[in-house]
Amino acid sequence: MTTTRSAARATPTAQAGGFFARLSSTQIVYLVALLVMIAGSILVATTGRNFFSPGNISAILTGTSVLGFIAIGQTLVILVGSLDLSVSYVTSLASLIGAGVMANRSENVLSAVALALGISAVIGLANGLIVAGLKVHGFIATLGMGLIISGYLATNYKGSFGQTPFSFRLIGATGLGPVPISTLIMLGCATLVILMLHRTRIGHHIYAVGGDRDVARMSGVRVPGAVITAHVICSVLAGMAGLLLASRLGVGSPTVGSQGGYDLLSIAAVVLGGTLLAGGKGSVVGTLGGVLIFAMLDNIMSVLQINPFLKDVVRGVVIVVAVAVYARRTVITRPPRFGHGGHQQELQP
Amino acid sequence: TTDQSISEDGGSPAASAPAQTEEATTEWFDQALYDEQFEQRTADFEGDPEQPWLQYIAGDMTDTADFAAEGAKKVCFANASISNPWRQTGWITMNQQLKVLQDEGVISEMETRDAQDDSNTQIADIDYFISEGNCDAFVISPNATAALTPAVERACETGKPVVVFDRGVETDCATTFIHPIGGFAWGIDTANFLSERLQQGDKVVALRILPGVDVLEQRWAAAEKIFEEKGIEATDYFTGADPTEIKKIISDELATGDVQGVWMDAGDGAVAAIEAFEDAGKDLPVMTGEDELSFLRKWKDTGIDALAPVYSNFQWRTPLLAVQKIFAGEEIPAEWVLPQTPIPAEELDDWLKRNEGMPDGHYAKFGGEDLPGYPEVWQQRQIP
Amino acid sequence: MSTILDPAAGREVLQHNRAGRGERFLRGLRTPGGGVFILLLALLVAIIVINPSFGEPESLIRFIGRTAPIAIAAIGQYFVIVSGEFDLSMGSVVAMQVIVAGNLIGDDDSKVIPVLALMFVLGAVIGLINGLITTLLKVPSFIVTLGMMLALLGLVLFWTGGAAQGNPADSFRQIGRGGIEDVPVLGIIPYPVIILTAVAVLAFWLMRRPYGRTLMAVGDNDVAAALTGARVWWVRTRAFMLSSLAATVAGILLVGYAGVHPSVGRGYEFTAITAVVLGGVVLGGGRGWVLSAAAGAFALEALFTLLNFMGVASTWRPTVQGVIIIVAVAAAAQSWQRKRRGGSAAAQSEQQRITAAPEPTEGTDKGGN
Amino acid sequence: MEGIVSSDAAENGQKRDQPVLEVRGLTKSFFGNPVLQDASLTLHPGEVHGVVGENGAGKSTLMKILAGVYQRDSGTVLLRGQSVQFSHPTQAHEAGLSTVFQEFNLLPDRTVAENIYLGREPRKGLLVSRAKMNAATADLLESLGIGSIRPTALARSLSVAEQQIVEIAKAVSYDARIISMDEPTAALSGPEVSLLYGIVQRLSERGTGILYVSHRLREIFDLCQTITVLKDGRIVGTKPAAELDDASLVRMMVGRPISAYFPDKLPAATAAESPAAAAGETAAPTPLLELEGAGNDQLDGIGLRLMPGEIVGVAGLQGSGRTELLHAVFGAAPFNRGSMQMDGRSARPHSPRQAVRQGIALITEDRKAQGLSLNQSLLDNALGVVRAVFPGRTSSVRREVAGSFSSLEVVARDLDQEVQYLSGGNQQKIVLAKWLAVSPRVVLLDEPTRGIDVGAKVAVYRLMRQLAAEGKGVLMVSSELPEVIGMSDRILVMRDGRLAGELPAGSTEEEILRLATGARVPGAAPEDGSTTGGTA
Ligand SMILES: Nc1ncnc2c1ncn2[C@@H]1O[C@H](COP(=O)(O)OP(=O)(O)OP(=O)(O)O)[C@@H](O)[C@H]1O
Ligand SMILES: Nc1ncnc2c1ncn2[C@@H]1O[C@H](COP(=O)(O)OP(=O)(O)OP(=O)(O)O)[C@@H](O)[C@H]1O
Ligand SMILES: [Mg+2]
Ligand SMILES: [Mg+2]
Repeated sequence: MTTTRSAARATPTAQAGGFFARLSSTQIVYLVALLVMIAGSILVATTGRNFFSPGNISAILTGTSVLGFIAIGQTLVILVGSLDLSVSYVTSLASLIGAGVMANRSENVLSAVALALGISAVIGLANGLIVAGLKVHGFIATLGMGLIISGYLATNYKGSFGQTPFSFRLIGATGLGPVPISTLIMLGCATLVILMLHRTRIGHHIYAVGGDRDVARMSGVRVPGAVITAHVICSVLAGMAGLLLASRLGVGSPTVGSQGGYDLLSIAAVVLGGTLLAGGKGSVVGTLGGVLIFAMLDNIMSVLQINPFLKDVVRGVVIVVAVAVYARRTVITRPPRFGHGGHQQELQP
Repeated sequence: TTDQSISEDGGSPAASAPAQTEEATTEWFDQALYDEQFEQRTADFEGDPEQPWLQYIAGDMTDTADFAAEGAKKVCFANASISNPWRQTGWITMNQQLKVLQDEGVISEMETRDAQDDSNTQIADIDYFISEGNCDAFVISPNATAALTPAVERACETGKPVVVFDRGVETDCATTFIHPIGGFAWGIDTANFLSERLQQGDKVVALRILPGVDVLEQRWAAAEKIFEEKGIEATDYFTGADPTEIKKIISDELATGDVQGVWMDAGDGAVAAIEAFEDAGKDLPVMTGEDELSFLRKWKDTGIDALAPVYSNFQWRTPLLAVQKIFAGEEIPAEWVLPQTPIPAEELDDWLKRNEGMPDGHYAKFGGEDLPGYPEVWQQRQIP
Repeated sequence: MSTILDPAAGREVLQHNRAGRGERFLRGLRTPGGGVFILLLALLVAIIVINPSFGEPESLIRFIGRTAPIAIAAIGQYFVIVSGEFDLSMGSVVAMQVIVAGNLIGDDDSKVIPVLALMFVLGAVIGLINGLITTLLKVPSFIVTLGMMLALLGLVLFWTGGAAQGNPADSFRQIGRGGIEDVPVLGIIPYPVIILTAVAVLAFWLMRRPYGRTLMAVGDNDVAAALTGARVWWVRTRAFMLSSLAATVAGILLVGYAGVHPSVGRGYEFTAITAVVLGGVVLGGGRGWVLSAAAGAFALEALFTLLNFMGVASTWRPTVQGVIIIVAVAAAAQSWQRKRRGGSAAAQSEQQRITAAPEPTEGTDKGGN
Repeated sequence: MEGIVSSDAAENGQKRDQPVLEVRGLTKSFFGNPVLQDASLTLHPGEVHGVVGENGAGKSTLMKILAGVYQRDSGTVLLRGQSVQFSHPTQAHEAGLSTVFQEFNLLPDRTVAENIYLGREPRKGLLVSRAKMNAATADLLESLGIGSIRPTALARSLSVAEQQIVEIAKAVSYDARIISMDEPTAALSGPEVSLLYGIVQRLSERGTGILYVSHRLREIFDLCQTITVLKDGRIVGTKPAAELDDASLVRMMVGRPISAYFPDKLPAATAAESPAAAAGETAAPTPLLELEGAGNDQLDGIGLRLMPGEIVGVAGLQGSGRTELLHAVFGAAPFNRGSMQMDGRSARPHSPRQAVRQGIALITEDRKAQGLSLNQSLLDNALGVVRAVFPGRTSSVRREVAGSFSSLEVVARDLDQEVQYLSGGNQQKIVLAKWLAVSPRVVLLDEPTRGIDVGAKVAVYRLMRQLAAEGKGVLMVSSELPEVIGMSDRILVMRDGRLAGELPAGSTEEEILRLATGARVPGAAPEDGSTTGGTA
C-alpha cells in the first residue's frame, strides 16, 4: 500500500521526561544490562559467590554465543520487516550435517562447515524467495519452513548423529582467559554484520526496505534482494550456531535447536535490544545487549537455584517489562513549541 | 520454553549407544543388549528387596576407598530437566532423600542446575560446577547420551566422584552409572504380555512419545520385533505425549477397523487412549501403560486386561545414597542396574492402596514411603 | 446529512446499490476466505474416498466434535489477528484452564459451576492484561503474549508441581466428551458440536455488530479509527479478551475430550494462527471472515486425518503441514494482490453513480461477514 | 558528486528543438479497466510541460509508467529518440528520468543524505562512504538554496515542507534530463512554493525537461509553457499555456463549464433550528465553539469563536499549527490549558470520542492514512463513526447511506466495493459521508480539497454552504488561499502555534500572507492571539 506524504508524520509524539528521553534505545538497553549486572552481582554475592569470577564470566559469555549468532541474524530479518521462526530447525540441521560430514576426521572439517552453511543458505534463500517473491508474511513462510525441516529431521535422524573431531570440539571448549572462542567468533560475525549494515549498499537497503517497502522500491532499491539477503544471512548464522553446538556437543542432534527455544527467544532478544518489530529501525549492538541481558538473567537464576518453572516466569515478565520501558517512549518526532514535557499525542492508538 | 523436547524417562547403558555414531542410527535394535536385558529381567538382585533402590545385579565393583572422607560433603547436581511428571516425582523423592543425608551429616548441601532439556545448557552447567562449584561430588542426569559425554569426562578429570544416572554417557569414567534394566526389558515385558493375550493378525496401536530418544526407541525396537515374530500387526504413532493427539489417533484407527491392543511408551496418555475406545463404543483393548497413577486408576475403573511396566522411579534416590557410600569408602557397582519389575493385575490393588491420595501424575513405584515428609510432600508435589 | 427517505425506502435504496445476495456469495467464494471452504470440501472428499466409513454421518459429526476446540481457538485468535495483533499466549491459557479444572473441581460436582465461573474470569483477566499492555504500554503484542505464554505456563507448572491432581468430575468432563444420544441419523450430537455452533453463530453475529465492524476498521487503519472516535485501546483489548475466553472454552472442551495433562494445549497458538491464516485472514489485520478461520481449523484437522488414513509416517506430518500453509498463503497473497491491481473483474467493473432511487429488489441484505 | 548541473549544457542547447521524450499511443488498463488510452505527448529540453486533469484522469498512472513503476500495455516511449521500456525505477534513473511521486515519502528513520542517495549510495572501494554521501548532499542542498537542512538530520525531524523539498532535491540529484513531478506542491505553501518555482526555473534553464502535474491551476500557468489535459485516460488536447486561461482549461478538464467555483451562500433557512436562535432574537447568539487562552505544547494562547452558520477559514504557512489546532479541538492532541466551550458550556474533549459525542467532526488532511479503512467497503467506511460512537443508531443510518452517497454524487461499482479502488475525490466524499451520518454541529475540515479535482471540489464547497445554512459551524484549514478567501466568512491566520490575527471576508492573499509570515500589516490585530482571536 502506498504511503501518503503526511502518513509518516502522523506518528505519535511521546515524551518521557528529560534524561531518559534523550537516550537512544541502544543506550537504554545497555543501561538495563548494567542494572541487571549490578543486581546480579549483589544477588550472587549473597550466595557467597563472585559474579565477576572468571568461571562465571565464562559461563555467561558461553550463554551468549549460540543465542547471539541466531539473534544477530534475526535482527537482520526483523530490520527488513520479516521474521524467522525456522532458525531453531536450521540450527539442528546444521549440527547434524556438520557432525555427520566430519565423522570424527579433522580433514573433513572444512567441507563439513561449507556444506552445513551452504545448506543453511539454501534454506534462507527459500525463505527469502517465499517472503519476497510469493509475498507470504515472514511469520507464516518461516513457520512453514520450520515445520518442513522438522518433519525431515524427525523422519531421518533418530537421535544424535555423526561426530566432530577433537580439533573442532576445541572451538566450543576453549577460551582466551574467561572469554570463550565461540563468543569471539560470534562477536566477529556481529562486527561483520554491523559493517555490512552501515557500510554497504545492501545494508542500507535492508533498513530502507524495512522502513517502507514502497519507498525503497520507488527509490530503485531491489526489494527482493534485500529481503533475500537478510534471510540468507540469518539462516547462515543459524547454521553457524548449529556448528558451534556440534562442536560443544561433539555430535549433531535433531533436537538441539528446538531444545534451546532459539526461535522465539531470539526474537525477544532482538526486540529487547531496541529493534522495532515492524522493521526499519534498530541495531545489532542493541541485540547483543538483549542477548547479554538474557544470559546474565539465566546465570543469576541458576546461581540462585530458582525453580526452573519460575525461571520462565521471570523471563516472560522481564521481556515484557523491558520492552515496555522503551516502547512507551517512542521517538520524539517534534519538539514541543510551548511548555515542557507536555502531553501525549494520542493520534496513533 | 514450552516445547517438550527430549524428556520422558530415559536411560541407557553406556554400551548401548553404538560406539561409532557415524551412521545414522536408524536401527535401534541391538541383539546383544536385547539378550542381556532379557536375562536381567529375571536376574537375582543383591540387597534387600524392601529397598529396591539399593539393589543391584552382581558385577564389576568400583573401589572407592580413595574417596573415603569425614564430614559433610557438597554435591553438585546437573539435572537435565523436570519437564515431565516422571522426572518431577523423582526430583521430589531425591530432595527428601537429601534431607535425610543432610541430617545424617553426610551431605552439607546440594547445588542444582537445571538445564531445562537443553544439552548445551547442561554442558555449561557442568563446566560451571567444575570451575566455580567447589563440589566434592558430581551427580549428573544427562540430557542426551552422546552430547554430554565430553562434559562428563571433564567432570571425571577433576578427580572427584561422578555419579551418572538415568540416561548414560559414552564413557565409563564415572564412579558409577545408575539405571534400571532398560528399554529392551520394557519392550520385552510389554510385548510378551500383549502377544500372549492376542491372536495372530490382531492389531496393536503403539502410542509413542517422540522419535530419537534412545531409551524410548529401544522400548519400541524390542516390542516391534516381538510383535513381528508373533504375527501381530502393529502400527506406531508419535504423539508428543499429548492426550488430545492420542485420542484422535485411536479414534481414527477405530474408524478404520478394530483394534485389539494398545502399547504405550508411557502412562500419562493412557487414559485418553482408553476413553477413545469407550467413546467409540468399542471393546476395550488389552493394554500396557506405566505405573503412573492416572493409568492405574483407569485400569482399576475399567477392569481392562492390562500391565503396567515400570521404569523405576525410585532410581532418583540412589545417586545420593551412592555418594554416601562413596565417601564412606564402600565399594559400589560400576554399573548399578536397579530392578525394574512391571505391575501385574494381581498387584494393582496393592499399589493403588499404597498410593492413595497421590495426584494422577505420581508414580506408584516412587519408593519414598520411608522418607520424611511422606505423604504430604508427594501429595502436594512440593517442588523445590 | 439526512435524507428524505422513510426507513423502508431507505432499505430498498440500500439494496439497489448492492449486488444481489447470490453475486455477493460468489464474489466471496473467489476470495481466499471463500477458497478455504473449497479446500476443506476437497480434503473431506479425499478422506471419504480413502476411507468410506468416514463419510457416515456419525463419523462426520464426531470429527466435527473433536475439531471443535481448535476451531473455537481459531475463532478467538481471529479476533486478535483481524485487529492487527497476535496472541501467542493461547496455548498456555488452554493448559492453565485444563489444570485449573483438574485441580479445583476434583470429584466434587458442586464445584463445577463456581470453578467454571472462575475459569471464565481468569480467561477474561488474562486477555485484559494482554490487551492493556499491548494498547496502553505500546508493547508489540507478539512480545506481550510471548511473555504471557512463558510466565503463565511457568506459574501453572510451579503451582501444580507439573502434574494435575486428577480428572475432574464426570459432569464437567461431559461438556467435552458427551453429547445428546440416540439422535436419528447422526446417532449422537456431541456437546462440543453444539458449543462450536453457538460460538460460531455468536462470532458471526459479533462481527456484523458495530463492535465487529469497528474491530475490522481498527485492524485496517487504527489511526483513522481513532480519529472517528473509536476507543482503539478498548476495542483491541476486548479482542484479546475474546481470544483468551475462546481458549478457555477450548480448554473446557479439551478437559472433557482428553483429560487433564499439562501438555494439553501445547502449540495451540501456532495451530490456531495457522488455521486463521489458512482461512484467508491476513496477518496485519483488516481482512478476512471469522467463519473462514474456523473452516481453516477444520481444513487443518482434515489434512491430518487424511495423512493418518493414507498411512503417511507421522514424522512427515509437520512437513506436509508446512508445505500446505505456505502454498495456501502464497495463493491467497497472489489473489489479494491481483485484486489490488484491479485484477478480478469484480473489483473494477462498471463504475456507476450511487443512486437514491428506490427500486424494488428481491432479497434481504447480508453483510460481508 | 552528481549535482544538479547537467554535464553538457551545450549539447542540450543544440538539441533544444529535438524532443527529449516522446510518448506515443500509450495504453494501460488495470485488468480490463482502461486507465490510459492512446496517450501521447512530447517534451522538449528545457520545457516545463503541465499535465492536468480531474482525479482519476490517469496523470499519476502516466508518470508511473514513465518511471518504470507500472508496465504499459501498448504504445511507445522514446527517450531522446530511442525506444525504452523500464521494468524498474532504477532503469529510468539510469536513463536520465527521475520522478517526484505523488504518493511517496521519505524514510523517517534515515538521514536526509541516506534518503537522497538511497539505492545508489556513493562508495569508496566496496564500502559506502558516508563522508562522500554527506558532502554531496550538502552541496546539492546548497545549490538548491536549502542549505539550512543538515544532511545528517533524520528525515522525521524535518518540517513537512522541508521533507517535501528534500524529496524534490532527491529527484533533482539523479542528474536527470527529464524530471516528472506529480503534485509536488500539494503539501507546500507560500514561500516553499516560490522556492520550488526557483528550482524548476533553474532546471529548465539547464535544459531539463519537466513534466509537471498539479491541481493548482495558478502554478500551471506560472510555470508551464505547454499544457496537456487528460480526461478519463485520454488526451483532450495539448496547447501552449499562452492560449489558455482558467476558464477554458477547466472546461477542457471537466468537459462541462463550471458555473461558479465557489457557490454562493445559501439562505439560512434552517438557521432558526440553532439553539441560540430558538432562545429568542433578543440575546446575542451563543457561539457554537469558543476558545480562550487555550494551548498545549504546540499551540499557545488560542482564542476563537465559531458562530452557528459560520464558515471560518484558517490560513497559515506549512507547520504553523493549523492541523494541530483542529486536532486539539477534536481532542486528538488535547489542549492542556485555557478554556473551551461549546454552546456556552465548558467542554474540553480529551479524546476524539468525547469530541464526537459533543457533536464535533474532523475531516483529516490525509485521507488514506487518517481518514479511511482502505480495505473496507464504502458502506463500512460510511458507517465507521456511527458504529464506533453511537452503535445504537447504526441501523437507521445504514438505511440513509445510499441517499447520502447519491447526493454527494459518489461514483463506485456498488456499496460493497473497497474504498481503495476509488479515486481520490470519491474517497474524500466517503469521508464526508461518514461524518454527515452523525449530524455534527461543528465541522472541522483540514485541507478538504487537497488533491481532488475541480468537480469534486465544487461538491465539497456546496456541502460546506449547506452545512452553514443548516446552522452548523465550519472551521476550515486550507493552504489554497483562493479557497480560504472564496469560502470563509472570516479568516484566522496562524503563525508559529499562535493566532497571528483575523481578517474579514474578502481580504486579499497579500494581507493573509503578511500575517502568516509575520510582516506587520497596518490595522491588523496585534500578535498575541489571545486578545485577537475572538469574533469581530
Ligand atoms: N494500482 C491500481 N490498480 C487499479 N486501478 C488503479 C491503480 N492505480 C490507479 N488506478 C485507477 O486508475 C485511474 C487513474 O488513476 P491515477 O492515479 O492515474 O489518477 P490521477 O489522474 O493521478 O488522479 P489524482 O488527481 O487523484 O491523483 C483511477 O480510476 C484509479 O482508480
Ligand atoms: N516536523 C514534523 N515532524 C512530524 N510531524 C509533523 C511535523 N510537522 C508537522 N507535523 C505533523 O503534521 C501535521 C501538520 O502539522 P502543523 O499543524 O504543524 O501544520 P499545518 O499548519 O496544519 O500544516 P498542514 O498544511 O500540513 O496541515 C500535524 O499532525 C503535525 O503533528
Ligand atoms: Mg495522481
Ligand atoms: Mg495541516
